[in-house]
Amino acid sequence: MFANWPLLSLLIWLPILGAIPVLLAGDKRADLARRIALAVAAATFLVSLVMLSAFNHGIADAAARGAADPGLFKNMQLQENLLWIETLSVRYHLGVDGISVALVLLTTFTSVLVVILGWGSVEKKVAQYMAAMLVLEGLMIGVFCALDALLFYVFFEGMLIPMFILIGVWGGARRVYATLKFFIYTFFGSIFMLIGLLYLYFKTGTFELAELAKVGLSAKEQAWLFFAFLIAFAVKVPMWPVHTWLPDAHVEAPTGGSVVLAAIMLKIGGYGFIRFSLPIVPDASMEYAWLVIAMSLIAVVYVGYVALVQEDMKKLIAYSSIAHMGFVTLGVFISLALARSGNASGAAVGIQGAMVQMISHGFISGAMFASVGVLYDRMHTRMIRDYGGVVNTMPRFATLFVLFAMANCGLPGTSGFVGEFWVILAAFQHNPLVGALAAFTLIIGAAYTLWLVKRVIFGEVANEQVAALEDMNGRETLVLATLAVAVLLLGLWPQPLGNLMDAPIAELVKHIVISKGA
Amino acid sequence: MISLAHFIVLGTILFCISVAGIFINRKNVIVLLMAIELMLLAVNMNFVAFSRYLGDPSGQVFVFFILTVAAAESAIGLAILVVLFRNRSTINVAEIDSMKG
Amino acid sequence: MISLTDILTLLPESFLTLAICALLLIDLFLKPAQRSVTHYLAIIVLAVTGWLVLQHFGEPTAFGGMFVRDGIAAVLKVFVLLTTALVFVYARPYLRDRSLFVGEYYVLCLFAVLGMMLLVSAGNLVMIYLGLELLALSSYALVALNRDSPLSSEAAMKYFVLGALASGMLLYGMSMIYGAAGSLDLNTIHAVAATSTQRGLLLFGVVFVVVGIAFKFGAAPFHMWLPDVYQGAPTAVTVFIGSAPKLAAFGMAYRLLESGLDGLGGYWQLMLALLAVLSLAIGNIAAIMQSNLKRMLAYSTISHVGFLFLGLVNGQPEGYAAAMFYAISYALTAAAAFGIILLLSRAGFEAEEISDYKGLGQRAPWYAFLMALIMFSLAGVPPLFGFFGKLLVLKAVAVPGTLWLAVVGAVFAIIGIYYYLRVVKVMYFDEPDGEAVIAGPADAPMRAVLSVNALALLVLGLTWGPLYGWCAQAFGIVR
Amino acid sequence: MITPKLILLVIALAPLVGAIVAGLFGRRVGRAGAHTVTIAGVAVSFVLSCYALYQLSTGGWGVFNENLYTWFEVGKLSAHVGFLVDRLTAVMMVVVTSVSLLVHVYTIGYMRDDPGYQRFFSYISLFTFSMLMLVMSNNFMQLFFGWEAVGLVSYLLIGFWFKRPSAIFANMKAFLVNRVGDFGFLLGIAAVLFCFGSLDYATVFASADATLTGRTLEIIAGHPWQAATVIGVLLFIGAMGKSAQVPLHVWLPDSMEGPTPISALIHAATMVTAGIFMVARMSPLYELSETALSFVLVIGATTALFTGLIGIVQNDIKRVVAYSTLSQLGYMTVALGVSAYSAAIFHLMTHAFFKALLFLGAGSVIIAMHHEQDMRYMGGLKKYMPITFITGWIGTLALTGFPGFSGFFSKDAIIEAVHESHRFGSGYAYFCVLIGVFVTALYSFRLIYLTYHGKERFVVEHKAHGHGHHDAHADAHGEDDADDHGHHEPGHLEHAPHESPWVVTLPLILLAIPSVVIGWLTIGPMLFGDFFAGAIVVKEGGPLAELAHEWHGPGAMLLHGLMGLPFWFAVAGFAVATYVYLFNQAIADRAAKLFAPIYRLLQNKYGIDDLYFAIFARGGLKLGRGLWRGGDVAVIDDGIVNGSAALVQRIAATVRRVQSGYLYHYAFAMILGLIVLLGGLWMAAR
Repeated sequence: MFANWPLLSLLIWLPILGAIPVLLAGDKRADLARRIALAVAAATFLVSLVMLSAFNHGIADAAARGAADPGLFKNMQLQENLLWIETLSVRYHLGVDGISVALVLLTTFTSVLVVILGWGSVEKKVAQYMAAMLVLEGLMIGVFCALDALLFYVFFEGMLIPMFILIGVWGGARRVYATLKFFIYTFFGSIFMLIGLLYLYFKTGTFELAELAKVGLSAKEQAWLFFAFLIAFAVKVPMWPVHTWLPDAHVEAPTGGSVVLAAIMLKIGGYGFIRFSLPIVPDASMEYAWLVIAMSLIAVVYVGYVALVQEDMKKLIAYSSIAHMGFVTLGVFISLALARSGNASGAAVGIQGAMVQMISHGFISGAMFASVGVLYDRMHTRMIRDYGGVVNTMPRFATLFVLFAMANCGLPGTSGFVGEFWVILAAFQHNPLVGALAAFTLIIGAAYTLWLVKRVIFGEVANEQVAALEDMNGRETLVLATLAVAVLLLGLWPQPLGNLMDAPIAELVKHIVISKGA
Repeated sequence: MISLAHFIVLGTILFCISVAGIFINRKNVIVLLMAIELMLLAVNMNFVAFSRYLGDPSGQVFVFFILTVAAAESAIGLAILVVLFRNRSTINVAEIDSMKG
Repeated sequence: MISLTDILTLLPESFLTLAICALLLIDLFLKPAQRSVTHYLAIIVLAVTGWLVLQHFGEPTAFGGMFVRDGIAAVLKVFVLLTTALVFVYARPYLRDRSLFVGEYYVLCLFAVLGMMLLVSAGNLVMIYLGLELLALSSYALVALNRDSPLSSEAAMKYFVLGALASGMLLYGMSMIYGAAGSLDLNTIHAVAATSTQRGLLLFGVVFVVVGIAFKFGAAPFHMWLPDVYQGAPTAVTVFIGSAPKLAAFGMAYRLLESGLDGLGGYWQLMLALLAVLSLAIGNIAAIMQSNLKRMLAYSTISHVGFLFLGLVNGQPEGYAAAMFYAISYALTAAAAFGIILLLSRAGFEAEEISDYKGLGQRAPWYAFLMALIMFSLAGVPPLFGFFGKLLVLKAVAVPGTLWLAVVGAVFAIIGIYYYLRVVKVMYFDEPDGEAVIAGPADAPMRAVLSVNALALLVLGLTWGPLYGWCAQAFGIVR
Repeated sequence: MITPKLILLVIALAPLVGAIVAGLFGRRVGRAGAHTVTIAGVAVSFVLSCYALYQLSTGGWGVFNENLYTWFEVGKLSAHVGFLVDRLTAVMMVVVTSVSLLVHVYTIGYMRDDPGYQRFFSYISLFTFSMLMLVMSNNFMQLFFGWEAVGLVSYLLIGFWFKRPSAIFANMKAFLVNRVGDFGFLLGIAAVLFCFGSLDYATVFASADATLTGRTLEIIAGHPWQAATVIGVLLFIGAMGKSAQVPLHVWLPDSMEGPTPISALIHAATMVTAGIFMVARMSPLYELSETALSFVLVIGATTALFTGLIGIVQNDIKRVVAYSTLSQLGYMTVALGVSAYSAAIFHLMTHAFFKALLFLGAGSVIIAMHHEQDMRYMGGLKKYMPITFITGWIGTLALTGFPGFSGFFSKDAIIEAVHESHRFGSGYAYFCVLIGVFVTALYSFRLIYLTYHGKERFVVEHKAHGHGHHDAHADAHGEDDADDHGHHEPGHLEHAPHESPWVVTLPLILLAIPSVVIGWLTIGPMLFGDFFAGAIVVKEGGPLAELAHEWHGPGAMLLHGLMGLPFWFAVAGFAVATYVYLFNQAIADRAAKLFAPIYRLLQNKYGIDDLYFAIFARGGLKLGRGLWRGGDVAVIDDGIVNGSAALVQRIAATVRRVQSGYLYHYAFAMILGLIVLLGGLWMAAR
């Protein structure tokens, strides 16, 4: 029944407009603001569930079998297609396939938790904080729903503003440096993508992704476009060596900001690779796959080692995020290589792995940052050396934290395992050595995570601050427990997510094997 | 026999002198105003010469406009000069640098 | 022979002229207390003129092609008038506060507007010159409006001298073109430029013309006057010369280069490209170091001119439409930006140092928010208005051949981001020092209009289609 | 309707239920509730496992192989949870559940006053579940699941007393070393998938021959390696981690930081044998690669001998047993290496019983000695704790392979098999295992004598120390009053040691029985019958087949054993131990001085631990710091990112100076611009 509602617009604009009443409530009436924000976030989450119910796997499957309208982006569902700028035929074109649905759900889900988290941890300018969060949520959903490149770009860039404010206003000591670095870094990345899109517009006269996916491009054009996209998305993911903004941003950002940043924003990079690089410039992507693969492996190994020596919990987790996101890019481009070498099944495995990794990393890194936030709210320090023996005073927290840590080392049964495992399998099929290097995360990942656990959670009570800690309150427990459930559920029952994404991935794989050299 | 070229060259020379007057002179603002007048005259010279050569009167009409505007221009210029002197009690170009960077 | 239709075609301008004279006389008989009458009359005059501009009567040209009345002129005029109206609203409290609230301000501004209107619909070199000078002379006087301010008079003097130099060069170029084309009429020149085989003289002229245009825009390296004038002039005047004239300059450039010298496009496009790169570089880089907001905005203007030139470089209707759109978006944004300064300033406190904005987010959340919108718009961050101007000009050059220009533009846009963000940073991330609230003299209409103006940047960002459609249509683009 | 499927499900899930109840609702159900429910769960699965084994061995059931749950399906590839239960599996299930059950009971006494009582029960039940999932799996995916799950539980249990620095170091070390193994294991699985396109045992084994013969993989471009070898070695690396084979053995001794019950259950009887089981399970693959098997053989032999040697110089009672475990695991691996898989499994089984017995006995001693684990402060305990003493002897005899005891049959079979084998490295292996027998006897009896015999080397001081009843809950002090024991000078007890409560001794007795008889009863069918037919595949002419020819029942083997080399080696070891440690202690010290270098070498375990620590731990940190400070901070951030920013700033400063404020400079700039344009035009025009 909902299938012909403007659900996606609702998803995008509900939080953005919902920010207005939150602001009107004002920082003076913080509690009211919080309640409204929670209501809006929850409502959005509900709408996203409605979207899920309205989403028809049938069509997708038909598409996968080629029964439905062939061609990438043609089988998007819940489409809304309005003319935005008629003179340039720029369209307000929204639509979702399994991939977007998954990411939208992740966004709405996380946002609710973030709002709840902000309940206690944010004291000053509550209304503005919540409003920024909601606006951010809407824009991120927009990114995942946009089928028009310009629309995508608008959302893609628009996100920077609320995030900039979030880090800058509610951030830590070096917040100004961090947030400026974040903004300029990302802006730097995306502006070249804009030029690439404009060039594509010059070629096609439209920003429609479906059209862009079809247009033939010479090898040289593809190479230029590929790097334009690469720099944009590599910064967002972030990939080595354009990753240095992330640790700073994470360290300074407020807990909620870190969670959103890690759980959702980074995914947009991987999403971009799947939506832009592969479909639009498959040949160039193939030609430079080695580069991306190399960068991803460096991310896994090099960044893994860097994470090992961090003294700041958030920094450590930030670096581990980079390492884990390395698997996403790795999976995507491995799959491209596999698909081109005729191993469609392997390719599917790789991209599935990348996607599952994205979602799972959303849960895990979100949970990790939330946990650090829980500690930070009590001790107001992120330094590992200030902790120790937390388990003695916060057993419930410790249990969950160890669970998340294990998920972070990719322990089977947790979501962390699924994606990495598939990607490693795929990578091995591409080249055993690459597989081996990727699998190195088993060791290094476990090393930095468990060492963190050892120093923070276990051991004798380190100092009287730790001794004074009291365990999580209901709100925190709720958030972390929910995430724990998510982590385990996805780890033990990933099939639904797989079914959701099967069809679009099959389509994508079909698409990218076809060279579009013109 | 004086050809068109001579006039143009003369105009050009006058123009260059005036330009030089503007950026070489570091003493007096008045000189700047004079240089500007000179520049306009150089231009007028060109217009008249061309119009005569082309046998087209519009050029000379333009000259009249320019002369009028020039008058207005120098009036405003002198007015500003006065104001400046009142405020700074100097019209030395080298001392008018309170805004920079 | 002058006919009635000529007058009819010129009706808006004629009306404006008469209205100004009338206003001048009326103002004589007003006591200082009643100055507001002038204020409102001036705004009414602008409104009526605008209405007249939008009416369809008279011929496309008048006085044998001296005066052109086409869509382009209409669009530009409307926005010149609109911007000026905004300026009047923003300026009044400021002027009042500093006993600068005099009729001359309005009269001079209106004369400048008249000059601009003539300039944008000029069909002949003489017309261009007259329009230009009318605008220029009024501006000189305006800058010097505050007779007791050393800075103002210094700025005025610099502006005057350099302006005169520039118009001298322009004239010199015109004389060359006249000599080569044998006519002052732009259409004739167009024909000659398109056909003539030996172009030496013509090209020689073109260079000077381009210099004249560049100066009016304030493109590097003819930008030197701009920072000093912006800083020196009373903010109420800066807001005027910082906004509307950019539109007029675009009109002038279009008339001279497109209507007149289209045939030599290859050459002047090259020059404009060079100037664009220079302006982008100098504007953005120099702005980083500024501590004075007005000065910073001056440098940002220079960089924006660089972007605008990208549109002109393209030399196609799309390019011009983009450039015009850019000029409009810039004029509106700049008006709002200076408007905020005016709002926060009061006698003895100009609010033009960036540090004056510390903690504005707490002291005046609403205006801080508006200022943030303005800054992000200037920086070109979607979904704000400014972004789409950049988008269009970049689109104009993002084609094989000039792609490198797009890249250069992008790179400098990144550098540019920094100093706009700095303002936001100061407003939101820094704690306020000194007085808690800023009690500007701003009156209700100003606050309201300013809010609308700033919010428009957001709204237009989402609904800029019709506006661009209008521009495109003016240049005969139909899709 | 009671189907095999249902029964197997119950077997697997019963412990899980117990674990969940004890873990999540520990507070509500209380201590009694916790141990009742968990023991019930394990008991159920033990009984049913026995039933399953019975059904399978009597042919009541066929081999059960079914997928129960599809975990993930993508493309051609699908991963399931499923059971493959044949006799091999059944044997493992019985071993696991039985030992686990006894350990559960034992724990009641051992952990009596420990605050983490429920947590502990929940863990060991969870472990039982994971271990069952591991052995019952019918595909590599689930194998890996169980593999990691037992690793996790072992991590949690070693670090059970999370206040002890040594414990939380040991558990991290254990996990990481295991991860190194898993690294290889995972790649092995990837290789299997790559070659077979499936993860199901059935499919893989069925097509093993066809797929792998002649197939090569290029790990390093230009070096094609036999696929079978690659897979075999990679998988075995995993086994090396779990089953603590040299050089990945370092974690096992440290794992003794955990409570003794889990040392018995996890680090002696079951988990560490997972690797052995895995290789046996994969026999169809290993049979295809001589190289891989030789690799296995050599590693196993090395482990068998050299870890045993360390055992001789250890003074901590638990560590001695730990090292003996290492060396026994070596024996099993050797058996695998000569493709005497069933012998390995056989030894695995017997070892599970007598090693669990020894550990629990050690635990009992530790209780009595009041948490004193150093044998130098023990001695003469036989009169205080007869049951522990007797069962200890039984265990030791079994371990040293005294004719008739279970260990004798399994170990002898292995040695014979090695003797028979002609595989590369078998010579070396034969040497190792023979010496190993001597070493085993030496350290085992040394332990016995130092602990139970000789004069008491501890002092009992009766001070009215308000110490409650601390004896029964050994390491519990680690929890509540660590400091209380901190100031204890070694060998001083509040009151005389005495026999442990029945919950502790009962398991000892119950374990002693199979330690004695199991070998005699089962060797026939298991080794020389076709008990494992179908489950374990051996190419023609495997050593066991050779032995089968001269197999005339256990009695004959017993007699034959009496004149076999191993027996006399064992006797020698016994003799030396008896002389040195029972009659003439002094010799030991003199020997230590005499062979000081060797002694020291053994003391610090060939320096391997220190080496690893230096290279991997410190080296890793150094590398990380280098990459961070050097790469991220210095080059990328300060160099490129902030560097470019600074550059722009510097340029800006210059540009600023150009704006001098002087009119004539401004004018000059304009003229300059004009000239440049003119010049440019002039160039363009020409």
